[in-house]
Amino acid sequence: MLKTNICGVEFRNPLMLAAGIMGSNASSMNWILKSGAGGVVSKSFSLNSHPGYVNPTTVAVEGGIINAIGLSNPGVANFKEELEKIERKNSVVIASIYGATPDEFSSLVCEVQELVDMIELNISCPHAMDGYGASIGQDCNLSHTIVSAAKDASDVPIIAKLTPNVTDITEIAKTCEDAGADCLSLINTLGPGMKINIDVARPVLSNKFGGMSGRSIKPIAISNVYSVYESVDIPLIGVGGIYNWEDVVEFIYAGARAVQIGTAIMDEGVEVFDHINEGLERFMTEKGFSSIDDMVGLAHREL
Amino acid sequence: MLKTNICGVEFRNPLMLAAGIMGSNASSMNWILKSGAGGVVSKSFSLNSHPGYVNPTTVAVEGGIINAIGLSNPGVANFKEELEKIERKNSVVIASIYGATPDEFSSLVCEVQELVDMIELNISCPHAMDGYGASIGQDCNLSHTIVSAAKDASDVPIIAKLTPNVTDITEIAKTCEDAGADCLSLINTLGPGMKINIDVARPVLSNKFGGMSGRSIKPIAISNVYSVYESVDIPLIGVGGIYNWEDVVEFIYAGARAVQIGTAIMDEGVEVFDHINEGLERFMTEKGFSSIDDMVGLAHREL
Amino acid sequence: MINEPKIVEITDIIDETPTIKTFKFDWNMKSLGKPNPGEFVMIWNFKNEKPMSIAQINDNELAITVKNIGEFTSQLHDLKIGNQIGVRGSYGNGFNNSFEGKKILAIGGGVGMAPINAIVSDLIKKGNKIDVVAAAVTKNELLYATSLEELGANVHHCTDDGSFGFKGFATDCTRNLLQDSTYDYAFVCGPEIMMKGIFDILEEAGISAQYSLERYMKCAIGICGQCCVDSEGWRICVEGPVFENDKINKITEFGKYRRDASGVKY
Amino acid sequence: MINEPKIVEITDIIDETPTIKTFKFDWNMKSLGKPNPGEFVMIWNFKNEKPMSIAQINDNELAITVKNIGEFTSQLHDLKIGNQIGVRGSYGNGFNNSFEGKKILAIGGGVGMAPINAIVSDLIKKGNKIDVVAAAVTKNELLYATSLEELGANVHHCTDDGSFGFKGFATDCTRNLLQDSTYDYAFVCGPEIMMKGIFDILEEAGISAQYSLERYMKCAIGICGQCCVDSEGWRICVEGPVFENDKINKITEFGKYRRDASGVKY
Ligand SMILES: Cc1cc2nc3c(=O)[nH]c(=O)nc-3n(C[C@H](O)[C@H](O)[C@H](O)COP(=O)(O)OP(=O)(O)OC[C@H]3O[C@@H](n4cnc5c(N)ncnc54)[C@H](O)[C@@H]3O)c2cc1C
Ligand SMILES: Cc1cc2nc3c(=O)[nH]c(=O)nc-3n(C[C@H](O)[C@H](O)[C@H](O)COP(=O)(O)OP(=O)(O)OC[C@H]3O[C@@H](n4cnc5c(N)ncnc54)[C@H](O)[C@@H]3O)c2cc1C
Ligand SMILES: Cc1cc2nc3c(=O)[nH]c(=O)nc-3n(C[C@H](O)[C@H](O)[C@H](O)COP(=O)(O)O)c2cc1C
Ligand SMILES: Cc1cc2nc3c(=O)[nH]c(=O)nc-3n(C[C@H](O)[C@H](O)[C@H](O)COP(=O)(O)O)c2cc1C
Ligand code: FES
Ligand code: FES
Repeated sequence: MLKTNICGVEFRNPLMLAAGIMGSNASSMNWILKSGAGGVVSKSFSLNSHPGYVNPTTVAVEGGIINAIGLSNPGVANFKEELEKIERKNSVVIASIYGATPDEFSSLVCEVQELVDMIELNISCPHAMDGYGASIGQDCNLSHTIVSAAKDASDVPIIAKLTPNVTDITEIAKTCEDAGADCLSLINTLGPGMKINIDVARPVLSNKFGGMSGRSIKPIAISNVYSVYESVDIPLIGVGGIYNWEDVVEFIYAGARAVQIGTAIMDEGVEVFDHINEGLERFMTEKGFSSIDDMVGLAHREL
Repeated sequence: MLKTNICGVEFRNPLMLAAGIMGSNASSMNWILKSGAGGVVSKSFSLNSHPGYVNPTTVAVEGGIINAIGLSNPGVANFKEELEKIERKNSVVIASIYGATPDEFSSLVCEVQELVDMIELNISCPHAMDGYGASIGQDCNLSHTIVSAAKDASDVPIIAKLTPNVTDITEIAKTCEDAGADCLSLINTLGPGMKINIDVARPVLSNKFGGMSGRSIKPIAISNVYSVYESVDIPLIGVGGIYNWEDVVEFIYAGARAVQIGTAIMDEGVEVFDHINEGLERFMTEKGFSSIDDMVGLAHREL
Repeated sequence: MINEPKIVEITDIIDETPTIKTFKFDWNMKSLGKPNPGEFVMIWNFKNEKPMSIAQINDNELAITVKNIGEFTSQLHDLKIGNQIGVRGSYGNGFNNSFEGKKILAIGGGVGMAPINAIVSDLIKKGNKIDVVAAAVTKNELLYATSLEELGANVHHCTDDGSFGFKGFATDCTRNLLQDSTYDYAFVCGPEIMMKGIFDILEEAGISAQYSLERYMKCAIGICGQCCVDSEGWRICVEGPVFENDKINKITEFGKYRRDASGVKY
Repeated sequence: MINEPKIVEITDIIDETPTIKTFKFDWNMKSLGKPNPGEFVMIWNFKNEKPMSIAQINDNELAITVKNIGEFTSQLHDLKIGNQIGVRGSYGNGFNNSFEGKKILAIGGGVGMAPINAIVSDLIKKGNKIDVVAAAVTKNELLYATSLEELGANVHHCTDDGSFGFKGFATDCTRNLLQDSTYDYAFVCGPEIMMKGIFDILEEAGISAQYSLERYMKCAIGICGQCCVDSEGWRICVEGPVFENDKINKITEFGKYRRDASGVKY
């Protein structure tokens, strides 16, 4: 009943781990899969290892956190060891990759595509170094070039992950679709935001700015999914502030075929996946839905 | 001690009412001034009357609300009657105006400038009709034209109110400064966001989309004030999620010379102004600050 | 109090008069909050959302009583049992319901009887002796009169056309009553022109009272400023809808003018 | 628990050993939360932010005990009384401190004595009989040994170079103790290589124990995944830093490898 299908990839339920949350080791991703997620997205990784920003890299704000971890990762060679250890049976494994040039993206695709079911392009991290992350996803030309390069190199479906921090997200969405993206996930963290400690009059994060995640970004994520659903024909994955099954239904009604969950794990533990699956199934039974498909985009009906 | 000065206009304290909150009548604005605000910004008004959107026009979300009131107002002729009745002694009165063309803005400026101390240009409402609000403030050329027109017509300082819903707010900020804005206020509501009611599978707001305000947008507002402070030389007014004196200090440290308060009134009542003034004065005394001036932009120090 | 609409099903519809219907729906007092008499809710019929007084506060159930006067209220009148509506609230500063063993006068005109019904039902249980002036244009528009009588209120019917009870306006009926009796306190709701008349009468008689006002509403949570009244700027949705007589004195627009959705006075 | 740094002033600094200092600061247990022994805090010196075990839980006061081993810890060692630091937490799954009237063995190596001090201080008050193995490379690096003795613990000093107490490693000292005595439960913190040795000894002796682990930390709130250990994926900052012996068995990387800030194993 909870099954969903994205670009021909079967998910046993619509819940995935979002990129960058407990996604650096095969061990933690296997734990998330055992906890009820239908799929996992890895931490974003690059060709070479990267230590990320100096701490503090996270700080709590109203309704969530802001983070500037800075895309730390051990590099693709090390990361492949982790990907190989993920239990792929009945689960969908998605690698999130990042880089600055089309070549970096296509090399990464070639390196890992055998080990995963789909590849997500992080062109949306709002606190990445210049030339990476949102510097790509905030520019239509760059987005087009990168997505095309990744798509050309890939045998598995390509997901472009979008940043909400643009004047018009539908423009970027359409560009990514044109460039060959098979699917879009949205949103990456919002802002960036900043928290200043007033006792010492300085930004808490060493990077000063960090992306917002958690409950408070949900209305923005919903709004973006809703808008993008009306502008493209490829499937959408909703991300941002999902804590319970009600939130998942809201995203599906807005137009998502599946969702990713990140910050909720901090507050609710890995149990959040099982809890949501239970609640979702109960809701669908009560309302008489027999598949996720029946629910996708319902909030767009003219009544 | 709480005095602040913006473009030569003296404020007895750095707190103002934000546009659109209890700002449609002289009566309610006088009440806000009696409650401790150093200034008030009126509801945004236009040449002709406008009923705004059909209800629901507001809905609660995590950490705030989303609204699409739709810039309802009785038109400038009626609004002037209200402006005339505001008690201006010791208080700063700011008219917020909106329109779609340079002519509309300059006519509005001419109509009201005698009655107010400053004029704020709403080029940032994220749920305005096409051609209004953020459709201007999301475009550098339009922003430049509108701000120039208003500035040319005005004898009082012009504040351009910025939207956070752009790829790069510093670009728009610099454009407004170039066009002659004397001051910038930021941020208008975020997003827009959306709330879908899952029992009936539809967006709650009649306009579907609405701007987010309240506690949850503060990190974005702080981050924008911080960035814009480093890009322009004109004074800044901070807005977005201010509930207590700590929030005000955070905005001042980020670079604001004054702040505006909106949604907090819903949760804390009009008493919020007096409470903040008291707390702020206590903090300044404890820390040994003798003026707001001493605190502006402190979080930018390299240490 | 909830600030996003809760979807409820209409469980019962009562045709009160040719123009007025009462709608009942379940309301979990524990999770959604228990309203006081005089408070109101925002009703969303998925086309528009408007304020309605709470007319009955029952056991995990609320009722609103709606007069069909325009597009929205006529859409509500088209609803059937089992249909859904969205409800948020309850909102506002309700009636003072702390009286016990007092002699009380309650005056309701037309659908203004809705909140009067809520406060009278409550105060009767608290051992107050209550005279109700139930006013309407004509006999078959009289609202809640019988049920309040059954509860133990002393109801003075009053119709403009004299088709039932006292012939004349609520003001005349009230003036009559005050010739023989006096009251510890009064509650008033009805058309503003009527309330203005009653206010003058009660002030002269030295009877403190609470009045429930109406103004155009958008947010109902005290933020948009749409419902603010001159000269104090009070919000009908927060400081009101119920005001004491000493505050009514400061609402200079009371009985004079109001503002439409744009804010234009009329 | 607080997830944004609270700025506190250093109220006292104790030079424990040539390489180790203790820093005290006020901590309002009511508003900030009362930590349990074994939990840790994130210390922000405005240049970096790193985890430190809570070494003392006093009356509205906490202390951390820091060994100078690199850039950050040497910056901490430069702090003076009255200087400010940011503190958030407390975090993690601490020691089980519910024992009463038991015979307990606590083993700390080097600055690993910090959390051992916290749990032993607590359990002594609860009437447990406690043997402590306090291990260090040399005499003047012995930490908390005297103060724990004064509290009533039976401290077995142990130095690698034999400059004080038992000559040899904590493992040897523990093996010795177990020849004459047995214990209801044990607590262990120190270099992982030491803990691995102790683990093998205690498992063989059939003594259940808790071990406090360290891994590179960024968020400390269970979100970034930096501190996850193989093969279960547990987060040292949430499921740890303290684990029971049966869980240690499932941490296959225990005593073998760890990951740096990039996630590269070493
Ligand atoms: C606190 C409060 C309690 C109320 N309680 C009741 C009640 O118990 N029963 C009842 O029948 N009516 C009640 N009303 C009035 C009710 O809200 C209006 O009758 C209704 O909104 C009319 O809508 P319409 O589309 O049918 O008529 P329209 O033709 O749209 O309007 C008719 C008149 O109703 C008023 N009105 C319209 N929209 C609004 C609005 N959004 N907010 C406030 N007034 C509006 C205006 O005065 C308008 O001139 C109450 C109003 C308020 C403010
Ligand atoms: C739960 C926990 C409790 C700790 N308690 C104490 C304590 O009570 N007293 C004490 O002196 N030390 C404690 N540490 C270790 C302390 O965090 C490191 O010694 C310190 O971070 C070293 O930083 P540095 O810049 O001085 O040295 P570096 O040269 O940067 O690092 C030396 C080693 O310290 C470790 N380290 C560095 N950065 C971190 C980090 N962000 N998170 C975790 N480990 C890191 C790494 O193993 C590294 O190889 C604890 C660590 C953890 C995880
Ligand atoms: C600590 C942290 C690290 C993240 N790292 C990544 C990342 O490496 N790549 C990426 O695409 N998104 C990253 N994100 C964004 C999340 O995948 C997600 O888009 C965002 O957090 C919103 O979802 P949430 O509110 O459920 O957390 C990160 C988020 C957090 C909080
Ligand atoms: C109900 C409502 C109406 C608003 N109307 C206006 C408006 O007319 N003009 C304007 O410039 N901003 C308007 N705003 C935006 C506020 O002035 C302010 O920028 C925003 O709400 C963020 O501040 P806050 O979090 O303190 O509310 C409105 C906000 C709300 C909540
Ligand atoms: S209806 Fe918005 S303030 Fe009352
Ligand atoms: S340090 Fe981030 S999960 Fe443990």
